[in-house]
Amino acid sequence: MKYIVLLIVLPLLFAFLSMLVKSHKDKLLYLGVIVNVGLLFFIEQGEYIIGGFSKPFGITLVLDQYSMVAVVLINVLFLFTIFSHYQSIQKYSTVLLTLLAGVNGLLLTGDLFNLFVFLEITSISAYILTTQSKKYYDTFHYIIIGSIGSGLYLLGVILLYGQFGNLNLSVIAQQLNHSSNVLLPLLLIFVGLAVETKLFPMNGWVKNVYKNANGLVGSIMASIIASTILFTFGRIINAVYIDTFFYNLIIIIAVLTLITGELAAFNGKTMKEILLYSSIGQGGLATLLMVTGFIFPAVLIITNNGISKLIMFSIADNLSKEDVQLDNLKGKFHNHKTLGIAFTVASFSLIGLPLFLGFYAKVNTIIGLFDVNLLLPAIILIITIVEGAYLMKLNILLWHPGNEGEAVMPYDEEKSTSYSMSMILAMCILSLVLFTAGILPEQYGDTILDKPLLNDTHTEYLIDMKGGM
Amino acid sequence: MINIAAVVLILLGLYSLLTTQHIIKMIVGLNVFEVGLNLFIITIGYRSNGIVPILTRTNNVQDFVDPLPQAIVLTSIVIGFGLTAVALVVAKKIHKTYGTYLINEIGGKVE
Amino acid sequence: MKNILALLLIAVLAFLTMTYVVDNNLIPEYGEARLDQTVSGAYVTQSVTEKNNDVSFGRSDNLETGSANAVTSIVLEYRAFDTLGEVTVLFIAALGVSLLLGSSENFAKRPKSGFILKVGSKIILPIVIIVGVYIITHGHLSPGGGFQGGAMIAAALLLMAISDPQFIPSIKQFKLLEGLSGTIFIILGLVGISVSGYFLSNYMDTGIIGTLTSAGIIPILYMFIGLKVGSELISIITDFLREEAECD
Amino acid sequence: MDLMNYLEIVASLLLIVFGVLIVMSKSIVKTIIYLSALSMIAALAYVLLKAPDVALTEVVIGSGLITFLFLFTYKRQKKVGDQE
Repeated sequence: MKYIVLLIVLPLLFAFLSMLVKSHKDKLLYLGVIVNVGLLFFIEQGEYIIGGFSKPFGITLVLDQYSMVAVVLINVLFLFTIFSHYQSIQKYSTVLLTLLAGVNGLLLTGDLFNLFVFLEITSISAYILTTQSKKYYDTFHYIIIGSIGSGLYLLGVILLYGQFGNLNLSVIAQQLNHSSNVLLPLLLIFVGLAVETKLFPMNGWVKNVYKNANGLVGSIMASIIASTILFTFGRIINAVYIDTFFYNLIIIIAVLTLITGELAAFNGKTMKEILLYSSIGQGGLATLLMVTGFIFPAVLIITNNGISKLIMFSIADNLSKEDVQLDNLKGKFHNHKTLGIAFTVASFSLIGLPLFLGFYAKVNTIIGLFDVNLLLPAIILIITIVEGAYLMKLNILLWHPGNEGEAVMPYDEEKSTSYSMSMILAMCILSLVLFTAGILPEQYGDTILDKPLLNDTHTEYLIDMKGGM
Repeated sequence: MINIAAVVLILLGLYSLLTTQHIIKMIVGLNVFEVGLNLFIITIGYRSNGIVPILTRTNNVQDFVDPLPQAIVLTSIVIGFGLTAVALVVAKKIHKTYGTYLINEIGGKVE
Repeated sequence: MKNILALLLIAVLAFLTMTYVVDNNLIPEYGEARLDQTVSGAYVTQSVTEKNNDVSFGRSDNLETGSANAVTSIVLEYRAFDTLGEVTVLFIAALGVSLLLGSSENFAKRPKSGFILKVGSKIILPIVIIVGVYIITHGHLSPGGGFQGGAMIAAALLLMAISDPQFIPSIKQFKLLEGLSGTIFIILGLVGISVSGYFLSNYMDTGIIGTLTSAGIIPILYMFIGLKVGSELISIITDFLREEAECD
Repeated sequence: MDLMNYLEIVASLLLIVFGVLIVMSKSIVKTIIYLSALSMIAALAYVLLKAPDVALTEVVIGSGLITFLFLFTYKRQKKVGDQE
């Protein structure tokens, strides 16, 4: 299909239409999401121009293999999120439509300023969604940090414009050479995106926002927005030449994010705390891979994390609306066996156990990083053990049969046990995806990624994007 | 000239954002930051012998200042307004919930 | 402690930015921007798709955009997709404001306005609205356009609300108008796909540069942007006026 | 050094002065008014930088509507009357 722009424009059209037919807002949301997923069957790779002006003059949408995977993943995850949490949508359906347009724009656009506009659309939608928890101070914190981030991003973009005279990412990437001094603009762009990527010094907002989020907002923030920003980040980082200082700086920050995130998750006292810190850690890992140029493992990690976090956040919210201490959740899964299995599959895949997608991702990561040096794979292996420890602990706790003599928690004592069929269905399908992708990775790789398992570099991976390193 | 003032405004806005205790003043700081940023963007495209980029009977397109930064700033100002409106409403809600705009007082009440 | 940290951070940023801004050959120095080194060189001569050397007011016809105002031709033609995003941002902001402030029908009791305000606003009001409409319709010829004109009309309404305590804008119609003009904007863009194959392309005759009917689709798009921005701003303002009542 | 250069210097100085005033000021209402003034001067700077479109936008939105939103948000605090 030639008109990739429809992926962005149709959700917007439905959003504007929902102002006219207020009573059918939610139907418009479902329609918009389904139409978008339907469009995915017709998309073809290529570079598409808007308004008839070729780059660098006009705005282009880039659909290469990388953004193809990203768009498919994000739109499908969006569909699953919407259908498994349709009760909590309420009056937020229009915001969700603009969010969908925003994330698609972020993934597709090849223009740096256009990316800023979509970043703002996505983040303002996210701000409004997070107010659903009524913890306004946390939202405010998020707004302030997010605005500083996007402001710094814009400053970086305009400095690049001053230097290169255009705003198109791939054109700027072609003009770069090893002597170009782009440290400050890149640093500003990096800091700007690091807010949403949840990298080390900029992730103070994450804790409060995620902790109070309900299933819908939690899945959207942890799965959809997080993956989108990581994909966007990867595109920019790989398109432009990175000088050694900057490169090492990001690697250090990413490793610090990974370590602090996973250690905090290990010390987490509640379920959502564990999940949110684990999201931070996975974000660090994906950033590390992006910077070192291992796009394919990074895509796998993001995919794995996106699907797993969607399952885990949804189920965590389903178990207890309030974010209670872990001990109160003992043996919960005996009442929801299906959801329990889905959760366990997701957490196994997140750890990287064989039979699941995560294994494939982790193996690719570690084999790839051996080429860089020995320290990074060692860190990742240790972190994987930490990750395994706390996720196993969580699983054992949730499947705990109860001590002898002590009855297993009575069945319908909790009012939070309400869950819908569509949610169970969505969770089962997603965990099945993790499983099949894990046992048939070549199949998965051939059909979706069309790429050999190992040793790919970004230059051959992102079409038309030449970078140094 | 104005570009240096713009950078100073960006820094002042950031400083005000990072140090103040008052939520409204944080949003004011954000606005100062945005004004500085927008001014800076315009100065990137300024030519001291340039003219306003609007064609009339008596001028020539070759003398225009760079119009692209101006288009960018138009977008940026409107986006900044939207952001400010949302931030202010959230501030209002904070005041309604906690009865104060001061961060250190809210910090005690959140826990 | 926090202040010192902030100062340190800002000092670092100041150093980095100032070294970049002052005296280097990375970005053009202040007042030294050069159009021929940027994409704007092609924007002002309107020669992105085909080379076009001569643009003269009132004579050149069938140019790419046909808009005498170069900023307008960028905003609505070369980078029109950004503009769509921009109205969307305002749209979400208005939506978020009304979601957060609830839908109380009570309005704040505004203080009675003085004689001068009352009479003065009655005189100024029509002028402001006419200027707003003028700015919207002449967006391709003179400074201004949909955003500025729409904001001006919204400001006129704000003036009315201040001068007349009884005045309550009906927000429902503005919401409808907002959705309608957004929908029309997108449909106008989608028509471009069927006519010329590109979203938001200028598929109408661009006419002779400098005349009111020039620039093809641009004045039409700007009209709907004006309506949309105006109604969005009005709904934000009304929401702010309304919430006042809740806390009394 | 012609008139425009002097105007540019004056505008730059005024921008910095109002920026400092905003940071230093203790009263919130004053801060908001200074912000409005800062926007006004920024609009002047836009005119000097040959950007009338932006100046118009800044006057209407930055100096007009944003000030209104700020004042209407802040006015509530005075009504509740338990601050500072």
